[in-house]
Amino acid sequence: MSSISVTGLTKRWGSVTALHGIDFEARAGELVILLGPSGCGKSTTLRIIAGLEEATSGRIRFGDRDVTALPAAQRGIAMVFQSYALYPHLSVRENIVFGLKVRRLPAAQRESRLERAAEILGIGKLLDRRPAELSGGQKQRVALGRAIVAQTPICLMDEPLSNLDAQLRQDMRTEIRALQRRLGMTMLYVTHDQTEAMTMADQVILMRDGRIEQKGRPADLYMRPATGFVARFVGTPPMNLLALEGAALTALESAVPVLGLPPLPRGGHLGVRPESLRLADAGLPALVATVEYLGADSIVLCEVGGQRVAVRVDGATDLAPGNAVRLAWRTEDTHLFGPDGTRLAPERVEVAA
Amino acid sequence: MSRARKPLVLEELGAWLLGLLWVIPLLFAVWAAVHPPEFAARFDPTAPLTLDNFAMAWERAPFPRYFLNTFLLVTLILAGQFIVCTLAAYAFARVRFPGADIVFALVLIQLMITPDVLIVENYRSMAKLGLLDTITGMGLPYVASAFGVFLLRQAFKQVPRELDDAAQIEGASTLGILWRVYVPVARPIYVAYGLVSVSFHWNNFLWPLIVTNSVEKRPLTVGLALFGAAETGVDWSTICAATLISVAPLLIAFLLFQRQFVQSFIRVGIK
Amino acid sequence: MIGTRSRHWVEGWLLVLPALVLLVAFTHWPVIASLIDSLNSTPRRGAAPNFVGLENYQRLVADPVFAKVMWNNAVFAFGTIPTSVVLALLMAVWVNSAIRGRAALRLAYFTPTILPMIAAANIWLFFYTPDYGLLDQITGLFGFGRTNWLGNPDTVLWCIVVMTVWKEAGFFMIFYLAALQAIPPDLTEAASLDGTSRWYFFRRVTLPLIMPTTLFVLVNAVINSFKLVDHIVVMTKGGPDNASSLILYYIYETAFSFWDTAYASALTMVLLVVLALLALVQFGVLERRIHYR
Amino acid sequence: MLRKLLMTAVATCFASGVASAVEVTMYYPVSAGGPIAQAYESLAADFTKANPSITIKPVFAGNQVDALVKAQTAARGGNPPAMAIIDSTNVFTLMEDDMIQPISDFVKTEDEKKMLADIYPAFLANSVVGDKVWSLPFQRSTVIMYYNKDAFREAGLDPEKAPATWAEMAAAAQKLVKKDAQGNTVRYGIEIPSSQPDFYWPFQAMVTEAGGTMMSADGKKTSFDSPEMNKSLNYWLSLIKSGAMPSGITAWATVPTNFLAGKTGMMWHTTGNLVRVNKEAKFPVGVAMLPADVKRGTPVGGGNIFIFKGAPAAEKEAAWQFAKWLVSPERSAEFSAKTGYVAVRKAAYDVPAMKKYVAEVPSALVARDQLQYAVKALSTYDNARVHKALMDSLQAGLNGQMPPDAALKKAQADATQILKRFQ
Repeated sequence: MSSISVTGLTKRWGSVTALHGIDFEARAGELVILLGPSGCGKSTTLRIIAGLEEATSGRIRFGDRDVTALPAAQRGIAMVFQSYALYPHLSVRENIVFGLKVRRLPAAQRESRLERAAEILGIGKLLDRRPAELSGGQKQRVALGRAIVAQTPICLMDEPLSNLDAQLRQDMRTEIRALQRRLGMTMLYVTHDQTEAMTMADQVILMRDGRIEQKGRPADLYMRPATGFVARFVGTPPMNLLALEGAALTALESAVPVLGLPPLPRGGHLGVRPESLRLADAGLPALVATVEYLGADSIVLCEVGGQRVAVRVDGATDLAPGNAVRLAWRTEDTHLFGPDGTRLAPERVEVAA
Repeated sequence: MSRARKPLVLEELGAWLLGLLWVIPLLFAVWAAVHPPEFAARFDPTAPLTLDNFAMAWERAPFPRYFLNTFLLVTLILAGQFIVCTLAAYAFARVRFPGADIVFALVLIQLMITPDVLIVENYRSMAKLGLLDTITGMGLPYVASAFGVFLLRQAFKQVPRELDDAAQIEGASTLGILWRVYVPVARPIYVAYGLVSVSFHWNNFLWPLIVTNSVEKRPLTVGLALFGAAETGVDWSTICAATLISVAPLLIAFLLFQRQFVQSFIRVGIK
Repeated sequence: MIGTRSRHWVEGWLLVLPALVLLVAFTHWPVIASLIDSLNSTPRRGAAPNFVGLENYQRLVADPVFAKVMWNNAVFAFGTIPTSVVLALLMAVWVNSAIRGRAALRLAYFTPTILPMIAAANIWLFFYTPDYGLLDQITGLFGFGRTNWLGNPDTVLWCIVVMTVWKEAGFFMIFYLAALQAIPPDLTEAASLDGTSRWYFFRRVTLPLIMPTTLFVLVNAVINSFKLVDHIVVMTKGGPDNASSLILYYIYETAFSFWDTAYASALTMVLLVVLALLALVQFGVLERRIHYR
Repeated sequence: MLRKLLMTAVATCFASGVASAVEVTMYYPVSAGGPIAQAYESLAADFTKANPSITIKPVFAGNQVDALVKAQTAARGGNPPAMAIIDSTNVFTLMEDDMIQPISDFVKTEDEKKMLADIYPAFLANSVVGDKVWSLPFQRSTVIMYYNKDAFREAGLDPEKAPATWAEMAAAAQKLVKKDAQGNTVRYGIEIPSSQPDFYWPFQAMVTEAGGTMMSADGKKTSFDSPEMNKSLNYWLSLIKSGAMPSGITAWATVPTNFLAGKTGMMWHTTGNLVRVNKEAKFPVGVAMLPADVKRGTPVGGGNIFIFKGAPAAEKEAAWQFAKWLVSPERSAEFSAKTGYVAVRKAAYDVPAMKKYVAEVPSALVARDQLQYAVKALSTYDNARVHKALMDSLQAGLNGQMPPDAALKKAQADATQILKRFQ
């Protein structure tokens, strides 16, 4: 087992800076997810850690080993790629043991590792097929098998599930998480899908524009988003962020006494999650715009002072567009963000109150 | 192919007429080769068949030696091209290095200015290198083929980068990756390029003519040209037989693997 | 410690090095050397080459044989290329249709392509021989007398042209075949629903779609016409009176029969300029439109 | 490792066993039908049998021009053949390029001097430049006239009496022409090759017969626009115009084929074709000296033995041994009998085998007897270019692209230009 520690990682391509000093640590045996929209630098970070790209500055340590200058081959890692990167000319079996052959592992050992991986993943019957003859899910398993047989303490995953359909993706999430625990790997996992991050990670590192926006346990990001960006990125549907200006501000300020809201930072945002909102007799006045029925619940899209607010209600609702409603929520479910987008600490909010 | 359209009868006739025109010269050569010389130009269906012309041609020139030389030449060139072009193509497709664009432009120059037109200076260079009248001298100018570099570079660019990454992580060296990943994935291109290259160099004439002096090095084309050198007064039947002997291997290979040949030419041609 | 980037740096150069060395030795250097040699006199016994400036080029301008071979090359190019391109297109259309004996036809059309030029030249030499040759036999059937096809300056170049068309049309057919097969079938289907006539469809849809192929084939054909002289060596040696000599053959003759290397270098430079101009056409005008890159 | 050692051992043994062996590469041309290649192969083998320390490797190098080019190419590449049989007219070119070693350098003993003296002087004409002999005649020939005796009879000509003058030949040729119902010629009266690179040769025969010469003895001047040249070209053209000779360029190789097929009644060709023609003709063949205009005449032709300067001394010496052996009366007689080329030694005709041969084939003597009228072949500096300049113009004249005198003037102007730097 090995920890991963990244300090001051920057990457520039010519005049463009892709990473501005990334620092984080993954403890041994942890599953850490690098989350963020495309272009945020998460994949670049992963590739630098893998040794596929060179950092402009910064250090990378695996345990107490400084690997910054080592080529990928010598870093002792396994990696699963978005496209699975299966060699099209090799059978499943040859694909899985490719790295072992390259590293001149004795045949007997190769065979036993292969057997074990095939058993774990249930792909024993596929071993003689070519990648072209496999379904997406099967390819995914083969790619995992390749990572398993490497028996490296660190495994890197680059959006490994993004090419699968929804159902399969859900199954694989659980499976990968179980596998990671079972094999005791330290896993660094890149995704743009917050659900994966929330369900799988020990630690989530949310990135934006080459910077870490927030890192912490999934619950931390959900409960105490450090910025408006985090707030909107984590959770579905995303948190409502009401710009504190114009008609919405007037409406909110009128509701302050009813809802027991802290003082509102003008020019900032007030955030409240759809699931925290309820329809009440008193509260923020809103007009229903549309209703989306999802089965177990419905999302009621309302308008407050010209801004959209989503409300999650249980089951079906008989609200219709044009109905006037009032929205209420608990004081502690209020998130406030300053004009620069950063969270205004609740302490401050309370003190201000 | 159900969607292929049906040609008009007139077109069909035209197509067949043209086809006939196209094979006549070859049939003519075959006729001359399998009949006694006095029937070379007389199309008498009762003319006796004979293999004497082939025997005569075979006896008058060291064809086995010529075949061997051509075979060695083609093999040397092909092996050299595969190695040299593969390395360069990989660098151009996947390695970032300063000056890559300039070097690539320098390579592309050879697409137009092939060694075929630089006979005067290349002859001089070969003389200085002591490579006149050697198979190496005949093949060397063609080894670094811009066409090959270009073609393989295109093929390599289509190999997903992630395969390269994956192999790197699994511990393969650059050459290892090239050999274990890129070359196998680009195999169809190699086959196609190989066929085209072999056809070209099997048939190449002017440069081998200039470089070779001895029977030991002379390839088939040069041997055939000398054989047919008009002054010798060799009769047409024998020349036709010799011509057929020379083209036989390639022609037979072509007839057997027609599809692959045509596909290869298409594949290589349109890249 | 060497970082990953600098490893790639060196590696890139190491990988292209063999190719680059060979290219410099056998393509780039010869071009430069030709230029240098063309500005000097031919070294003779005991006399080192000396700088003569443009003298060789002045000779070239005054050399009627040079004018003749350039003209011949132009005639050769304009004689072979349009014919072989049109024939190639016809062949491709036929071979791409549901014609009877399609495979056999394709074979017939393509076979000349894989024959060595030398072999083809041998066969055609016989073909053209007065009296015995098939050509004379056929014309004889129509009551024409013996024609000295290759011995007459008025016919010799055309004989070479015909033979070259025979040799190359099948090669170009392949490219057209590929292009035709790449035309989306729904276009044909849509057209047949519209009731478009075949000729109209061919002219307005097929022809524009295969235009890039045509340009590609044209440029290649022009280049070939400057590079291929094997058949001249076998069939005519450029004669009679240079009536069938082409620029590359003249270079060969000047360099390896007359051993006037300086003049041969000047001729080579002319050929290189022609090829460079063609390269500009190909890369400048055509690159964006066809398969390159 | 072991294998390597073993191989070294074997190699050493082998090398020491034949330590004194010298291999001599000899290029030779073939420009006439018949068993010339075989003749060289068997001569080489016989020589090695007699001289085990020397191996001769004959290399067929194409026609006369090809053989020259190959030898030059090899010599310039620093790896010349020790010897080559090359058209004797190239002596100036090879001298100028410093490629050859004079034969005089090798001639030391009295026997060797006697050998030179025994060679027909006409054959030596192209060898001697200044006070040195630069090449040794061997595969030598003259132009002779072959005629079809059956055709002569058919045309009402005396098959035992060949035309002896230009006028007689023109008249005979006219009579020999045969046409079919459509008026197409099925048999010409005479064919003379007019293709490059040999065309100058039969043409020079005409010029000689007309009493002219083509070049100065030092190879630096030509006289292509002389009246005799004009007369010759006009005579040639008159043969074409009368329909007795095919128009256009008639290839060197086609002429014997046509003759053998009965498509021409007479031909001018090298004596080197004699054996083939005698063997393959299905009709009685007559052989005669070329007809005279103001006199009889022919240039000598064919290949001489050149020894290349750049070859190792041992090989050159071995080549000299082989050359002498080839030119011995017995061998030159053998080669002559096998091919039709003229034996270069007078003594060769005293060899019993040769006596027997000429008794059977008296026509073998025609070319030799014609030697008394023979002149040296057109040979100048920058020989290939001068030859080509002449033949290009002659072809233009023959094909009617230029009037004869203009064509010859152009030839002379071109040649003067080429030879300018040697003046």
